[in-house]
Amino acid sequence: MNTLPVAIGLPYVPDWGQLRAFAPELWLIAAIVAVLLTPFFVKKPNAACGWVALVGLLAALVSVFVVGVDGTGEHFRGLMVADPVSVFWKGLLLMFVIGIVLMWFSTTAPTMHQGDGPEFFTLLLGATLGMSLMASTSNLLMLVIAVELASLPSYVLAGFRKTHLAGAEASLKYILFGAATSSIMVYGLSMLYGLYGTLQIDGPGGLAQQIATSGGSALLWMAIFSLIVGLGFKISAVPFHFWCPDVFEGASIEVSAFLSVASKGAGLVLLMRVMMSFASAQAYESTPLLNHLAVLLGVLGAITATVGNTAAFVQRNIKRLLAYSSIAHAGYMLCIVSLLVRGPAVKADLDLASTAAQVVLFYLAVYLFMNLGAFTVAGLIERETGTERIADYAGMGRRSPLMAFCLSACLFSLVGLPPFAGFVAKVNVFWALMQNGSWWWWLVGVIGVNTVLSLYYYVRVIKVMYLDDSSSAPIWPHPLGAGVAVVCAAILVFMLIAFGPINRLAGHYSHFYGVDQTTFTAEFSSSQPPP
Amino acid sequence: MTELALQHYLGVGAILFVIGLIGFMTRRNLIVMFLCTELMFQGVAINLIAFGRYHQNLAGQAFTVFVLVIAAAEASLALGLVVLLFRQKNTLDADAWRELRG
Amino acid sequence: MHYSIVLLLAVPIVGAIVGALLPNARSAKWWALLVSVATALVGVWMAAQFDWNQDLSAVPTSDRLARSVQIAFTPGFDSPLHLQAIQFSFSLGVDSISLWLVLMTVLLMPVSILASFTYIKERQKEFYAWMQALLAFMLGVFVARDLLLFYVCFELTLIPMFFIIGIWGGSERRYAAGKFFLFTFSGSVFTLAVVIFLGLAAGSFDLATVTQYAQYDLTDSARFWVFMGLAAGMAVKVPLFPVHTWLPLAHTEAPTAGSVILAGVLLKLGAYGLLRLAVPMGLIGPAGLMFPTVVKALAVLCIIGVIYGALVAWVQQDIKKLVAYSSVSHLGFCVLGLVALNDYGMQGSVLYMVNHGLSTGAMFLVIGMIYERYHTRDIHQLSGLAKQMPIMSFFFVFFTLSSIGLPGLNGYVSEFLTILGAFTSEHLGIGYGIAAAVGIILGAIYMLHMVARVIFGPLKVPHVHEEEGHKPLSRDLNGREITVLVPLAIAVVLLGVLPTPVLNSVLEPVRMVRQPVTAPIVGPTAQSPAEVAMVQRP
Amino acid sequence: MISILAQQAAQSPSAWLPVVLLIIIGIGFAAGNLILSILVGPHRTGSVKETTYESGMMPIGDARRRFNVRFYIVAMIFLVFDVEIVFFYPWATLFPHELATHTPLGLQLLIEAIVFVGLLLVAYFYAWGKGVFRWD
Repeated sequence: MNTLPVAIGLPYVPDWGQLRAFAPELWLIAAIVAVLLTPFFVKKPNAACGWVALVGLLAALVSVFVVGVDGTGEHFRGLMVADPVSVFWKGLLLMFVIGIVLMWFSTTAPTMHQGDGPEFFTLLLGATLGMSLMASTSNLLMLVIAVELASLPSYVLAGFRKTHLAGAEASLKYILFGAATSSIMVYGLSMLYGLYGTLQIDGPGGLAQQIATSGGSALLWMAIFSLIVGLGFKISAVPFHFWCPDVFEGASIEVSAFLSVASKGAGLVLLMRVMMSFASAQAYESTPLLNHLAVLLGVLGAITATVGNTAAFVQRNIKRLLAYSSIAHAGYMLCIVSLLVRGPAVKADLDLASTAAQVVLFYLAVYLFMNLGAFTVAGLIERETGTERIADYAGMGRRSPLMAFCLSACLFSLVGLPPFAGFVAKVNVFWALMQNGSWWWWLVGVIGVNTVLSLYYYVRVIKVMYLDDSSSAPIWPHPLGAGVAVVCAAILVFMLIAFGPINRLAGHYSHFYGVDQTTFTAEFSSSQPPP
Repeated sequence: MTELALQHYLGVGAILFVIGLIGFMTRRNLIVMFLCTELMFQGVAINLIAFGRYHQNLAGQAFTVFVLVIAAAEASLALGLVVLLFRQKNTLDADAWRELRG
Repeated sequence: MHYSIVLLLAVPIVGAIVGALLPNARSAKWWALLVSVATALVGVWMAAQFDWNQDLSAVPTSDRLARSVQIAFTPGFDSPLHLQAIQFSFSLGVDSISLWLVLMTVLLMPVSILASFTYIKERQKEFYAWMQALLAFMLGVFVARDLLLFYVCFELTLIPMFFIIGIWGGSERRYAAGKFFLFTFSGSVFTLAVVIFLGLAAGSFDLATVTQYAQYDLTDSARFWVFMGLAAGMAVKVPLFPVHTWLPLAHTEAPTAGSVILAGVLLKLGAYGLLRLAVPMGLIGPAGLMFPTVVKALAVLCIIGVIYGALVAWVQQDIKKLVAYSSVSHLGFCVLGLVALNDYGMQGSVLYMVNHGLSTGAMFLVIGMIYERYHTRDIHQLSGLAKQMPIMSFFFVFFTLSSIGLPGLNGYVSEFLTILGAFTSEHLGIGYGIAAAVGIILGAIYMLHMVARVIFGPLKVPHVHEEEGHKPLSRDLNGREITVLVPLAIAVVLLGVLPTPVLNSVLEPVRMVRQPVTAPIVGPTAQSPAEVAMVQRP
Repeated sequence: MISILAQQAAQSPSAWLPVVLLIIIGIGFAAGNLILSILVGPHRTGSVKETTYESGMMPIGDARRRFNVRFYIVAMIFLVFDVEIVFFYPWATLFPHELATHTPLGLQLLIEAIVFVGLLLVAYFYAWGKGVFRWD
C-alpha cells in the first residue's frame, strides 16, 4: 500500500479579515437560517418570512456599501476574489432581489399557500447567494459550486406553483436541461484540471497562465466549449435557450423576473471574469486562441440576439415575450463580452477591455430596472385581471394610466429609444464595438437590425395598451407594486440625465482582480505573461 | 497484461459520460433520463479522481466530493418533481408534458 | 451665452409637463395655445437678436462654420450638461438656416393647436401635452449643435407623433402609427451607428468639429458608409422615393394638427438633416464633392419622387391623400435643389422647406375644416363648395395656387430656384431640370383638378348627422378658423413678394455646407489621459 | 491514513486501542438497543406482528405495486443528509492531527464542524416542523 506523496497542508480556517469581504453572503446565509426558523415563532409565516428576507437583503446591501472594495483581492487561498466587478454586481443583485421581494408582496403573496413562504424565501435567498458567489469565483471548484447553488433553487422556484401544471412542466424541462448542461460543463472542467493540474484560474501557475504559455489544443477547446455550454445555459444563449420561455411562462411572475436578470447577469459576470483571465494572461497579444474565442462569442451573441428577437414576434403572452426579449438582450451583452476577449488582443490595450466590462455592467444596471419594471406591471395586471395575454391589455392606457405609462417606459427603454436609459446603454454598446476595428462592424449591423426587429414587438404592446379600446373596468394596482414600477420608470428617465456619474461608477468598478494595469503596461512589450 | 494507466481510467470516465449523454438524448422515460445525467456525473468523478492521482494533488478528490453532493442534490430534486408530475399524468413519458410550446 | 435659446426648449417642455397636470380639458387647450405663442415670441426675440448681416469674410475659413452659429449656448467643460465620458455636450445654437426653420415651426404650432380646439374631442389633455412636447423636440433638432443631441431630438419626435396619429387619427390609425414608427426608426438606427462612429472618431460630438473631421480624416470608403448611414435615416424622414410609403398613410390618418406638423415640420427634419449632416459629412471631402455618382443617384430618386408623387396624387379620391402625395412630389424638388450643390439650388431648397411647411400646412388645415363639417374628404362627394363656403374657398384656392407656384406667392420662387439649380449644376444638368419641370406641370394639373372638383361646379355636399353634445359649426369658416389661416396667408404673400432677405441670409451657410473647410482641426480638445485613451482614433 | 495508523501500530500495540473501542461500541450499540426494546418496549402480538418485517410493506403481492409517496420523501431527506457525511471525511482526516498538536486551530476546526452541523440541524428541524416525518 503506497501513499500519495502529496502534502495535505495545514487546514485552513479563515479569519475575520478574510470573511469581512464576504459579509453580504454571510448576511444572506443568516437570513436563510432566520427564514427557516420563522415558522416556529409565527403562526402564518408567509408575510413574516417576506419581511425577514427583506431585512436580511437590506443588511446584505448595506454591508456591500460598508465593506466596499476590499484591497486584498484573493480570499480563502484563491478560491474566491473580492474585486470591484464582483462588488458592483452584488450591489445590483441585492437591489434587484429587494425589488423582487417587494414585487412578491404585491403580486403572489395573497395567493401563496400559507406555509410555503419559508421555502420560497429560502430558495430565493439561496439562489441569490449562489449568484453573488458566481461573481467572485476564481477557481473551477468554486465556479461549479456557485453555479449549482444558483441553479438548484432556481429549478424548484420555477415549479413552485404546485397546482400549476405548466409550472411543474417548466421546472422539469429546466432541471433536465440544467442537469445535462452542468454535467457537460463539469466534464469539460475535469479536462481542464487534467490538462493543467490545477483548479485555480488566475495567478501564477493558474490555468489562464498555463494556457497562455502552452497554447491551444483540441482538448482545451473541448473544455472551453463545455464551459460555454454551462454558462450559456445560465445566460440562455441560443442553442441552450429552450428553457427560458417555458420557465418564464410556467413560473410565477416574480420568479420569472428574478431569473430574467439575476441568472443571466451572474452568468455574464462569471463569463467575463473567466474570459478576462484568459485574455490578460495572453499578455494582450493577438493569439489565435483569443481571436477564435472572440469570434465564437460574437457569433453566439449575434445569433442569440437574432433568434430572441425573431421568436418574440409571434408571442401572445407577455411573459413569453419578455422571455424572448431577455434572450435578445443577453445576446447584445454577449457581443460585448466577445469584445472583452478580442479588444485587448487587437489594440494591445487594457482600457478597451475595461471599457467592455464597463459597458456590460452599465447595461446590466439598466436592464435590471427595465425588466423589473416591466415584470412588475405585468404581475400587477395579472393579479387584478388574471390574464397574461397581450391582447387583454387593450385600453390599459385608460384603465390604469400609471401602469400603462410605466410599462411603456420600460418597453421603450428596452428598444433603446431616447429619453430612456436603454438608449444610453445601446449607445454604449455601439460605442464600445466601434472602438475595436473594422471586423466589428458586422456586429454593429446585426445589433442595428435587431433593434429594428425588436421595436416591432415592443411597440405592439404599447399599441394595444394605448390605441386599442376596451370597455373593461379600470384597474387599481397594489400600491407597493405600483411604487416599484414607478421607481423603475423614474430611474430609467433619471439615468439619461445622470448618465455621466453612473457610467463613471460602472467604469470605476469595471476592474478585475489579477488584471493589473500597471503590471500590464510594464510587461506589455515582452511576450512573457506578467509574473 | 499491462498496468492500469491514466488513459484507462479516462476511457472508463469517457464511456460512462457518453453513455449518459446518448441516453439522455435518446430515451424518453424521465427516470431514465435522470439516471443518464447521474451517469454523466459519475464519469466526471472518475475523470477527476484519475487526474488527481496523475497530478499528485488532492484538488481532484475535493472536486469529486462536491460533484457527488451536487449530483445527489439534483437527483433528489428531480425525483421529487417526477413524483409530482407522475401523480398528475400517470406516465413517465417526457412527451406527455407539452403544455408549453411556441 | 444666450439664454433665449434655452428658453426656446424649456418653455414647451415645462408647458407639456404642466399641461398634463391641468385639471380639465378646457384649461389644457388654452394653456397649450399660451405656451405655443410664448414659444413663438421667444423665437421672434431670437430673430431680433440675430445678426442677419454677419460678415464672415474676415474670419479664417476654418472658423467660419463655428462662427456662423449665433445665439449659442455652450455648456462649460465642467458643466453637468457636458458628459466627458463620451464627449457629449448639450450645446445649442442657430445659424440662419436653422433660424428660418425655427421661425416656421413656431408659427405653425400655435395655428395647429388653435385649429384642434373643436377637432379633438376626447383625451384632450394628453393631446395638447404631446403637441407641446413635440414642439420642444422639433425645435431641439433645429437648434442642436451636438450630433448626439441632434439624434436624440430627432428620435424623440417619434414618440409624440406615434401617439398623436395612433390615438386621435382616422380609422386606420393603428396601422398608420405603427408603420410610421417602424419606417423612421429602421432608418435612423443606422444613423445612430454612424453618429456614434463619428463622435468616437472625431473625439467630440460638436457639429463643427465632426464636420471638419469627416471632411479631412475619413477614408473614402468610410465616408461613403457615413453618408449611407446618415442618409438612411434622413431619406426615410424626407421621404425619398422608395421609402416614402409610410407618408401618405400617416398624413391621411393623422388628425389635422398632426398632419400639419408632420408635413410642415417633421419632413423638414429629414431635409435639414441631409443639409446639415449627410451632405457636408458624407459627400464633401478635402477636394470638394467626392461622390458625383451618389449625387446623381440621389437626384434621380428625387425626380422619380417628383413625377411619381404627382401622378399618384392625380388619381386620388381622398383630398387629404392627394395633398399627402403632393408632399412626396414637393420634397423631391427640395432635395433636388439641395443635391444640385450650387447657390441657386441650395438657397431654393432652404426656402422650399419653409414654403412647403407654410402652404402644405395651410392646405391640411383647410381640409381639416372641411372634414369637420362634412365628415368626408371624398372628391366625389364634395363639389361646388364655393357657393356654400366662400371664405373657405378663397383660402383653399389661395393656398393651392401657392402650392402650385403661382408667381407672386411663395411657392414660385423656391420651385424656380431649385429647378434653376438643377439646370446649372455641374453634377446634374439640363436633363434633370427638364424632368423636374415636367413635375411642375403635373403639379398644376392635379391641384387644379382638385380645386375644380371640390370648390367649383354644382353644389354637392353629403348629408351630415348632427353629433350629440357638440355645438354644430357654422356653415362657413368662423372667426377662430380665419384667425388660424390669416397669419399663414400673410406669410405666404410676404415670402412670395420679398424672398430676398431669406435668400441672402442663407447664402453664406449653404456655401459652407458644400465647400470643404480648408484647415483640419488637429486632435481632440483637451482631455484627461483616460479619456484620450477612450477616444483614440482608429 | 491507514498506513500512518499501521506505522504507529508497529511501534506500540496500544495504538490499536481505538479500533478495539470502535468494535466494542458498534456491537454494544446494536445489542444494547435490542435489550432495551425487550425490557422497555410494549409487548403486543397479532397476525400483523407475526409477518415478515418489510419496512411496513405487505411482503406478499405484485412487485409492481405503487409505494406510498412518504417513502420517496423520506428517501430524499435521507439522501440529502446522508450525502452531507461525505464532507466529514476530509475534515476527519485533519482534525485528530490538529488536536494532537494542541494548536488553536483544533478549536477552530471544531467550531467549523459545529457550524456545519448546526446549519444542517436547522434544515432538519424545519423538515420536522413541517411534518415530513409524520407517517399518517
